[in-house]
Amino acid sequence: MTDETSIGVLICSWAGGKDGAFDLQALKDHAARSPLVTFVAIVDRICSSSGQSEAVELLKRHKVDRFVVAACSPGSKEPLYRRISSLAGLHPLGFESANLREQCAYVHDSPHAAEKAKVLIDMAIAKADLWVPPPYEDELPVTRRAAIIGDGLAAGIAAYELAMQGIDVDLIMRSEGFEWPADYLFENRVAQHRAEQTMMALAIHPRVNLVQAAEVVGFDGVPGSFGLMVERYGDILPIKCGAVVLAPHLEVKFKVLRGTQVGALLSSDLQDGKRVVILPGATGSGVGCNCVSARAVRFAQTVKERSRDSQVMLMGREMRALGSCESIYEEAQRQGIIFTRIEQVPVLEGESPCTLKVMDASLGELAVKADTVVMETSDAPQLPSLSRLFGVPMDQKGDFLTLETRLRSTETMQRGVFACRVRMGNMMAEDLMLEAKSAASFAAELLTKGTMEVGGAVAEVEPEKCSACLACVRICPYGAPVIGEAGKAQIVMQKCQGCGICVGLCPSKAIAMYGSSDAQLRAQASVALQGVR
Amino acid sequence: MIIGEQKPFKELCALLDGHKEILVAGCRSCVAICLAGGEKEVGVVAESLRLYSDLNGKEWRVDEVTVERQCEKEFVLDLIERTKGKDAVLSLACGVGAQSVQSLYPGIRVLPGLNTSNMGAPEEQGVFVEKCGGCGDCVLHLTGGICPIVRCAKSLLNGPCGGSQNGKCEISPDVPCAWDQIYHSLERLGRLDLLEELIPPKNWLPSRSGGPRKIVRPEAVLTPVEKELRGAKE
Amino acid sequence: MRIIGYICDHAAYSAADLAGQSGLRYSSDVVLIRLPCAGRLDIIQVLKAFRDGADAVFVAGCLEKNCHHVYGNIEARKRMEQAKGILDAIGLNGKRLEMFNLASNQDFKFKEIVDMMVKRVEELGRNPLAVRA
Amino acid sequence: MKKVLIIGAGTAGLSAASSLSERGISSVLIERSAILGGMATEFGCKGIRECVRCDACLARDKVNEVKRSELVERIKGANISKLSGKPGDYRITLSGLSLEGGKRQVRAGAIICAFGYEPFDAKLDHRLGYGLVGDVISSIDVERQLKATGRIVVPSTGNNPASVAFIQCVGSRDKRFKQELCSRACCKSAFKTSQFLKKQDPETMITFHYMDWRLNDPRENVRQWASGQNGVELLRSRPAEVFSGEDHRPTIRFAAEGDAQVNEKGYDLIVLSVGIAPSSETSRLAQVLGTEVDRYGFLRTIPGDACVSTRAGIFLAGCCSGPKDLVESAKDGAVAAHKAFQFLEAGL
Repeated sequence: MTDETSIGVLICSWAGGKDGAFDLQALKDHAARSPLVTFVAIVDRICSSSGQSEAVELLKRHKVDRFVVAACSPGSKEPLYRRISSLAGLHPLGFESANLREQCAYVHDSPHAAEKAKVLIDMAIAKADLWVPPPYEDELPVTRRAAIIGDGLAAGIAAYELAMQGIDVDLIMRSEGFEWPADYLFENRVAQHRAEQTMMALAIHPRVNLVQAAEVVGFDGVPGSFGLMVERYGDILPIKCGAVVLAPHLEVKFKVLRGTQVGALLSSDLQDGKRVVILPGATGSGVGCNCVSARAVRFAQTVKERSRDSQVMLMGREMRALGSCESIYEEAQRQGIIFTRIEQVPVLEGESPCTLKVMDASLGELAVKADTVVMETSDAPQLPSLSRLFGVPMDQKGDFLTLETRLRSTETMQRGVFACRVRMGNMMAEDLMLEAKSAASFAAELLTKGTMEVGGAVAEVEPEKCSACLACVRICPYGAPVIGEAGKAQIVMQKCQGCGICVGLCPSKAIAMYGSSDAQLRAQASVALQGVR
Repeated sequence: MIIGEQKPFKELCALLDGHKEILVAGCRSCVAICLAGGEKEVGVVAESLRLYSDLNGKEWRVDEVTVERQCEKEFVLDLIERTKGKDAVLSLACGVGAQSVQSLYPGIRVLPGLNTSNMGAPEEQGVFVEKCGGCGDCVLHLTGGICPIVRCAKSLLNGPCGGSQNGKCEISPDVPCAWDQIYHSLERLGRLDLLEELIPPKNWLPSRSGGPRKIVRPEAVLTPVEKELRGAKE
Repeated sequence: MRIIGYICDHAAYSAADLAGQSGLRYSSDVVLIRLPCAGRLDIIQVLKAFRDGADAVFVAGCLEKNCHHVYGNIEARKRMEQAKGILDAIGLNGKRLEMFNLASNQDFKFKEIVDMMVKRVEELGRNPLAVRA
Repeated sequence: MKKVLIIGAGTAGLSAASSLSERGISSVLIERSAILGGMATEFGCKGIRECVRCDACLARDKVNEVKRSELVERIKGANISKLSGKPGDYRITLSGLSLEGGKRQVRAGAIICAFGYEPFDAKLDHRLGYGLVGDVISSIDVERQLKATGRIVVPSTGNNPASVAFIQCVGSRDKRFKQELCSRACCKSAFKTSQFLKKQDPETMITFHYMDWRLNDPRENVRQWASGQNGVELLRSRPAEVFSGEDHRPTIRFAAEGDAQVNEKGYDLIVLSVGIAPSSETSRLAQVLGTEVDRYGFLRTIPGDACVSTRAGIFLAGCCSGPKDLVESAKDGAVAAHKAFQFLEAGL
């Protein structure tokens, strides 16, 4: 025991479950025998409001500087314990919990549960004794401004959503103007109209600052207050923001392999090239297999509608039309668009008109005559450079890798940086818009709150022990450790998410962790194993 | 940096047989970086030894320490308290470190915990590759910055042998042919002409064949007068 | 018998909580220690637990590719593989240490893990250091 | 009135609640059943050591997240019976046995509907033998088995199946049952379930009777996976009938693509991948809330304005507005929360 520490122990009256798996009084007497403990009390239902005030009152009265709460799982009750700690004037993280319900009363039979409860409470006391107050900022101010990077619809929608929530937005585009939604293929035509209106409203929205013909060349700062360097006509423009949304433009193109240009294909007086074949992109479309996408169907429909006597054929292995896109597929069939299921990439012979040698799934080998052959391609050219600059890795198919494990699929490993994945669902404009809204929504959560929680269970380098071996820099999923000016590693607290991977790895044992220090983990195991050897 | 790797645990136990008071000594420099002898490895080895001793009734008392650089006298001298009463030091530093401990504590047996392997660099986290042979007669200026002495299995100085296949060395498909790399490096530099410069038979005298190597930098060495003025340190 | 289970704060802790809420029963010889992520653990802690007489140690993290901290669980597995090798070399069976991956909704699997470790200790016998005492 | 009422504590509703609470907005989460988590609480993890991204566990993670929040009031065993007031200040009457006196009034500025879906009742398609032929089970039954035991077995024997057939699009893309849409989640679920089966026992033979592969995540590829496995067969076919064969095993009668023959083949286990059907509550709730139902029987969203209903101040998340998988539902929940927040803050 260090001289200054004084520990209070609060046992919830319901800690033993409703049936009371163990005698709380006996547990109290046991805890009170510990020389580390200043007081022990049984609190009537600590999660009730009267229980909370009683707990606060007890902690204040006994002037302890930390406490152990023996109750139900901290998994759901931790915020409550934090509040009790704060209200008692202690460090908000100045407690340890003993999970006496889920890890004891509910899972062990009575006599065993009573013994186990003592062990759990002793472990928590031992851990609390070694607790070191961590650096912690509950409400670190966040720059209430967002930077959206990208040219297309996704960037526009994300900017609009944030602006409408009263957040100032810098929309940083490479191009001189928008890529208008007309370039996109929508599932629903009303939706297209609305998107066009949104993009027009965006251009004159007072909260939106358009930075056109600009390229982001630098990214620094820490989560909460980022700095962007934007190059524009040879000048460098600094931009400050609290959140970044990466929304690169997804270019969808129908590349002409044979015959008429796409523009002519979409004009109403298509003279030649009336037999049109649309092929799925073998690569670059992002589709795992050679699927006919809903986008290609929409394109086929446009061709068919402009020139009714044309013969439009879509070739592919599967017809990929998720959810409500099914209706587009049906509509296209009604319009007389032909779908051919092919097993392999067709062989093109001759110029326009040409012959496609295909292997039809049911009919076997076929030769299809066509005047025009186009192939669907899609590409997000800005994505790789954004990935490098912002440290948001890419997956194998060239999309952003996000934190899917947390059901917040547009959050990235970089706190405060949100990314729209360009190839989701049907990959129609609507999917892109939903992705953009989701990213905007998470950015808005951070910026509306205006503050972020920093510190707590974070890692910290002891510089005199550090060998600057770079192990932590290389392993951290969040890019938190850097080699500082002194040539030693240091951990950017705003980026640290407290996983402790670097702590377990550091070959020089130079990284310590608040809340789960080596000494604390050791003490817990020692208490658990007391008397075993 | 110097690359080393730990001896198998069984060998460590055999080395320590017959000793009682043991100090496991690590180094925060090269061997920490190559994950062989830093404070964490010292902890792992020391704890493993204690566990082994407890299980086998060896009654070893194992202490542990890690110094900044075991090859430097000043740092090693800091161990004076920690070595008191010890009958063995298990050095997890490179051979240089182990020797400097032995020279400063001549009464204690210093046992090598590592096999010192080579001079190299981390290729990625956890992978260390030999890069320099320490031949004492460097030709990197002629070979596009790639050492033919260690990176060519035969240490050839004037082009590849017949075993170079598709850029790989015949000893293993995982080993790139150094001369293939040299060619491409010079190509990138626009200095393929350097390949025409014949590297004469190498003078191996500065290498190991001339006995232990010693490099003296007169401008850095303290003169006898300076030494006298600083007073005797040892 | 005493078994230490180091469990990550995400899938494993959540599965353990769910096991409690579902009323699954397991041996009270198992004591759980909460880690922020399985990747926090290092070998020294495990070795020290065995030296204190633990009969078995297990580590439970999220499923691979579903780690809350991206790949902390994979780091943990690598370290535990190394530790198993050390235990074998020492003469304390490496099977006394095991790494598991589970999902937060797998309460039954959590119980299975615990039961399996208990059974393993029954098969291997107790830690010789514990018995000697 | 800066409070949001959320109907349904499934993935979408929980996600909306947690997103609102991050913004400091309090919400009342109404759940008809006794537990939080919705349908996904019945889904089992399909990974062994490695995650296959079936996302079943994520609903539980969301439950934990919401339980931690002090801004979310959770009311279980209750439903909406009446709505009055106006956008920005709705008054909602809740009824349910768990409530004192069986009733309760709640005021909320906005409402998020997230009451989910119902799995298509496979009994309706008599020819597929659900409930009539032994060892024919639905994908939901498989999920429940997995959740409870961590295994998939043949119900009649309790053993690992040596052969399994998946029949896809049961109650999806099918006008006969007014289920015209693609259900979006069943290709994914069948693919992940088969990955589990192959890990459970690499000898298991798997056959898919499918129409088109439609995985939500375009990065995934069933064909590639199948070609790397032994005994995985992809048959483009819509089976005509499932009956009990002479060996008492469930047997499928089908014609496959490129093959004019009618075939019959028996399996140890047949899994019907059932689609996402509108909740039976949809029309009642639409009436109570004054929102519209679309021609597929789901609540109507404004085109191009995801999560926005036809009535001001009422937002939609998850499968109540159309088929979605778990990740999409969660995304929807966050967007609905965002929209509700905009509405409350700026009156949009």
